[in-house]
Amino acid sequence: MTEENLSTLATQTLEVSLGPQHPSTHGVFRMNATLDGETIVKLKPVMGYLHRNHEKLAEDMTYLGSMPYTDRLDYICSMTNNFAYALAVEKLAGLEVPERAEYIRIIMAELTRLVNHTLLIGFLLNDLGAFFTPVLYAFREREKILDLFESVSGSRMMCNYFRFGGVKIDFSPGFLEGVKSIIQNYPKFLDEFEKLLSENEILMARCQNVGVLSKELAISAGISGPMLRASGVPYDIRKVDGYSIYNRFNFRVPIGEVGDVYDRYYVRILEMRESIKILAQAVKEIPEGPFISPKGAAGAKAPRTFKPPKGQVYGRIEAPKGELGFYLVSDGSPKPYRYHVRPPSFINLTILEDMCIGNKIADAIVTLGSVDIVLGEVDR
Amino acid sequence: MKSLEELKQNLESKMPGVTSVLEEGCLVISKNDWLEVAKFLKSSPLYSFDYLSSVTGVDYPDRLEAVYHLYSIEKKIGPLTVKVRTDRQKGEIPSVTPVWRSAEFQEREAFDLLGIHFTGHPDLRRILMWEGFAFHPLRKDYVAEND
Amino acid sequence: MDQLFVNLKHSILIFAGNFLPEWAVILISILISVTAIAVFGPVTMMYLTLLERKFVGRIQNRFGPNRVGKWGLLQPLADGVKMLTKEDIVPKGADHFAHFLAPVAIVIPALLVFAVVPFGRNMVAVDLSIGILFFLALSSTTTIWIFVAAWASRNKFSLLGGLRSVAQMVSYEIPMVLSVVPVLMVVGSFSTVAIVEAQSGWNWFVLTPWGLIGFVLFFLTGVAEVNRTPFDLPEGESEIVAGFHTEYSGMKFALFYMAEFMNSFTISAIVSTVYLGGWQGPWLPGWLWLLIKSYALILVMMWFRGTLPRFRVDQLMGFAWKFLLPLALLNIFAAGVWLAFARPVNYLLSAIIVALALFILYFANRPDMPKKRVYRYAVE
Amino acid sequence: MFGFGVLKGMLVTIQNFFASYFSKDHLTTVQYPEERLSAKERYRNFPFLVYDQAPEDPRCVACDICAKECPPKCITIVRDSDAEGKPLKRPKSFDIDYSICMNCGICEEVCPFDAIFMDHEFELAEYGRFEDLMYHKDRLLKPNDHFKKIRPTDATRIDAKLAAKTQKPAPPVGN
Repeated sequence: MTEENLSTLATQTLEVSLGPQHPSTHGVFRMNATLDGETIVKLKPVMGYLHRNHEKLAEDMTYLGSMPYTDRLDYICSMTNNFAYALAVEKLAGLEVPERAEYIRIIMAELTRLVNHTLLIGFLLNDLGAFFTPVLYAFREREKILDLFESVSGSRMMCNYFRFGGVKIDFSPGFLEGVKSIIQNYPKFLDEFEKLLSENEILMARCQNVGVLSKELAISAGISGPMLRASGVPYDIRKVDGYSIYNRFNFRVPIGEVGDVYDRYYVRILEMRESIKILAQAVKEIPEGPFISPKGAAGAKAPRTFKPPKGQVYGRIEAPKGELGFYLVSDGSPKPYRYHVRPPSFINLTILEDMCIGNKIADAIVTLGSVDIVLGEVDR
Repeated sequence: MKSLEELKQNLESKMPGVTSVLEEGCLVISKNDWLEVAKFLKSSPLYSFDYLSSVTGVDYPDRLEAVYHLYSIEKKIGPLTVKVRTDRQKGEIPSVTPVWRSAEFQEREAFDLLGIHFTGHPDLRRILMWEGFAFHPLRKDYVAEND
Repeated sequence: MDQLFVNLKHSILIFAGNFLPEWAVILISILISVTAIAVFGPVTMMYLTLLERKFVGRIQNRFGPNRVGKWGLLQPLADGVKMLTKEDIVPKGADHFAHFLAPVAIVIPALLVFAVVPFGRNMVAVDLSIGILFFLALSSTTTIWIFVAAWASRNKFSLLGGLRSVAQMVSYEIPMVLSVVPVLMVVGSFSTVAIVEAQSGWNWFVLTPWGLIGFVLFFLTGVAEVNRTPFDLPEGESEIVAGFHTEYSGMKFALFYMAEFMNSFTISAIVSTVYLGGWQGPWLPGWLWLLIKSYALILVMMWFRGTLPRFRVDQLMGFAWKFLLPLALLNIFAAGVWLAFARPVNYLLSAIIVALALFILYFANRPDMPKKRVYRYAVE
Repeated sequence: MFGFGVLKGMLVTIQNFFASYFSKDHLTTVQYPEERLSAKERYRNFPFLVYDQAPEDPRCVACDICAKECPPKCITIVRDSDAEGKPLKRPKSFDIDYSICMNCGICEEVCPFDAIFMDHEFELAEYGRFEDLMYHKDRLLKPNDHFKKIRPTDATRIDAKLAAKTQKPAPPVGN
């Protein structure tokens, strides 16, 4: 059937809404797909089902009042959300952070990166059809890290642990031993995970050359995080901005070449191995000393008295999902005048349609899985 | 960042008609020649701001403002903050989606929550609120009806 | 012990014989076989669901169901009650008759195939001279009812699932039939009992070179026939919600579930009959041997379910047409050579042919096989 | 196409299957109602008020700081007043709406009188969402030794601080 007489067959495209109630949209997210048979012709993402207008709430609260709400932005990595918000406010108010607090923050951020990447790979395999086995292995390892978070901050997922100028409270006894055991056992788990997944022919066939993202489109679309590095752009904000004390640690930034789903999967595994290296160095070099600056402690004790000077600031960090930025405008009062969150997963969705057109419906689900979105952060 | 003043001179030398003001570390560009400046910033070999990190809408008592944070990946140049101002009632700002694709969703969000109309945007619809919602919730004078 | 059930039935018939007419005794003997199968079928299905949940549970480092009954043994009863009492929703636009007919009709072939399975020495319900043909014909009718279910429930996802199941069954039917042909050539008869007798005394067909390949082929295509992972595209949970049985609930869904598990039992029973020597085996009674072999194969199917992700539609087709089909044809050739020559030489020759076939097919499919990748790090 | 990668993967899962029978690390399920995980000392669930001797005089002096600082605004306090209407340093009613509270712990941090702490109690299911989950003062008050039992290190530190404060004469503020 050559091309011409194929066109005589009047085919009809199928309008399917991979809707908010769908087993693998990672939350309340909808894709209006127009299908020609199994291949996707058009794909419009629809979001906003989980929109709580976090930014309007923040304008009516003190600076510290929004800290527990940042846990609910990307509810898988609450520590890094706090980290980004705390950094932005410290830049605005010019607060100093003592040495020990900086090391505590790095340890918490890297532990969160491990949690996020492990969980993402588990859910990516769920989208590929592996019946919950990788996810449950990921959960088994994640529980150990969440127990550490609970023993320090009081809550497993909603940690609310960072304060402006440091952290809320010092390590609980036995925390550092817990991190050391994680550093020792996690590479063994990663090897087991790679043995289960990386050379699996079905996974390689399903993920290679699927959802390809070129370098230029990635940069122009503001993609950040492992997705950008998987397309071959060596851009890691921990290296570029060198915020907090990341310059003291030596770690490498893995990059992919093709920029497809398999590259994003493998870049995240290599990133986890680098995070373990950072953790090892941080645990070795952590000094004794105060965990919060006196000015920050006073601000935490009485949030109403914490009034940053008039002005604006844009602070950003390398969150596990990408560049998480906070744009704050302060008018001198204890409440921010404008509080804006630059969510990585929201912006990484811009080119979901470009990656899915021409692929099958199964690939669209896998590509969405590899973009690593969390609806709390997309909809805010 | 080499320096904002030097960038300002470069800008004025390359494009005579442009009036830009430096205000506490940000470059304020008038809205009708913002698109040309955007193209210049992206294509100029000296700066090549190819990475638009974030677009934010801000509602001030007398004006609506769109704040752009630009980075250059090759030259690893830090944030350049550009502000474009428009009036509160009929807020029109030329959209930069043709220049940087990352502005597409963020401009739609600024339109949805603050009501800044980005002319030239390929698909300016509400992105977070539902279509029938008639207000812009992030405006200071928005009163939520207690349903 | 071996003839336990046969003697039991025999004694019942003798007892009934002395006060019932001739035709009634024959009727009773048929009834006994029918009730045996009608009870054995659903009971295996119920306890297979439990076995699957416990086995896959343990793979995922968790307990399976252990709350209902001692080790969760009453869980199938609880599921049955739940399925019976659940509301049976029929979508508004659905074609009511077809929506009702499909689940009922899909159980018929699943039950009928039990007639041909030789459970033990002269313990086969109906010793058909065309046993294997009967099995192959029936197992391909399930496709029709899956498509009827998909079409009748007037739902885009189930439509996609139905079309996928038609494509999958058609392309896996041919390698399945061809993989049984060598056994029929060697035995010379279709009857399952004859096939098992031909394998008496440790010369099971799986121990011959062509038999090994035939066993793997028949088992893989059997798994595809039953829509189990990694070929479970018709009900791809993560892509098209639940495929053809999206709009089924309550007892109708239980019927689909029962058909799937009974099919998987009969497939493993037939595979073990044809290639693993049915009830042949030392020490233990015959019928016990068949149960052990088929349960071992079912455990392998569940092991697949706990590990492997799902194929994509085009890869599924490619694998069947470009790998399984030519391998099955070459396998027939190898079996022919095995038949033609004397004892020691024919093993060698057919082994060479089979190895050659695998080698050629591996390199023929090399281009579209996924490649391993090497990742580099960003240089500062 | 079926190469050794798939077989290696299956080897991993079967190893996990057998490991789940032998090593504790490979079977981490806790059978909840029968076995229970011990709560970590710093675990924080919903807040509760502390009283030293009698529930009538809690440590709380109704200064309303926690109500102002609570992000979701779920604390409402009414100050008590004696016979002729002079306000007293005691709450007449202290309500926390447990259905709104997100146990963030900010009230505990900002309370200058160490009167409110986060509890370890998490089995709080109720039938009514509005009236049953609105905890009034009587249900919120718990003795100090309950606080000592669930959080020993903080309790000893705070008791020492309070004991030190009572040694030196209390500032002559009306009570």
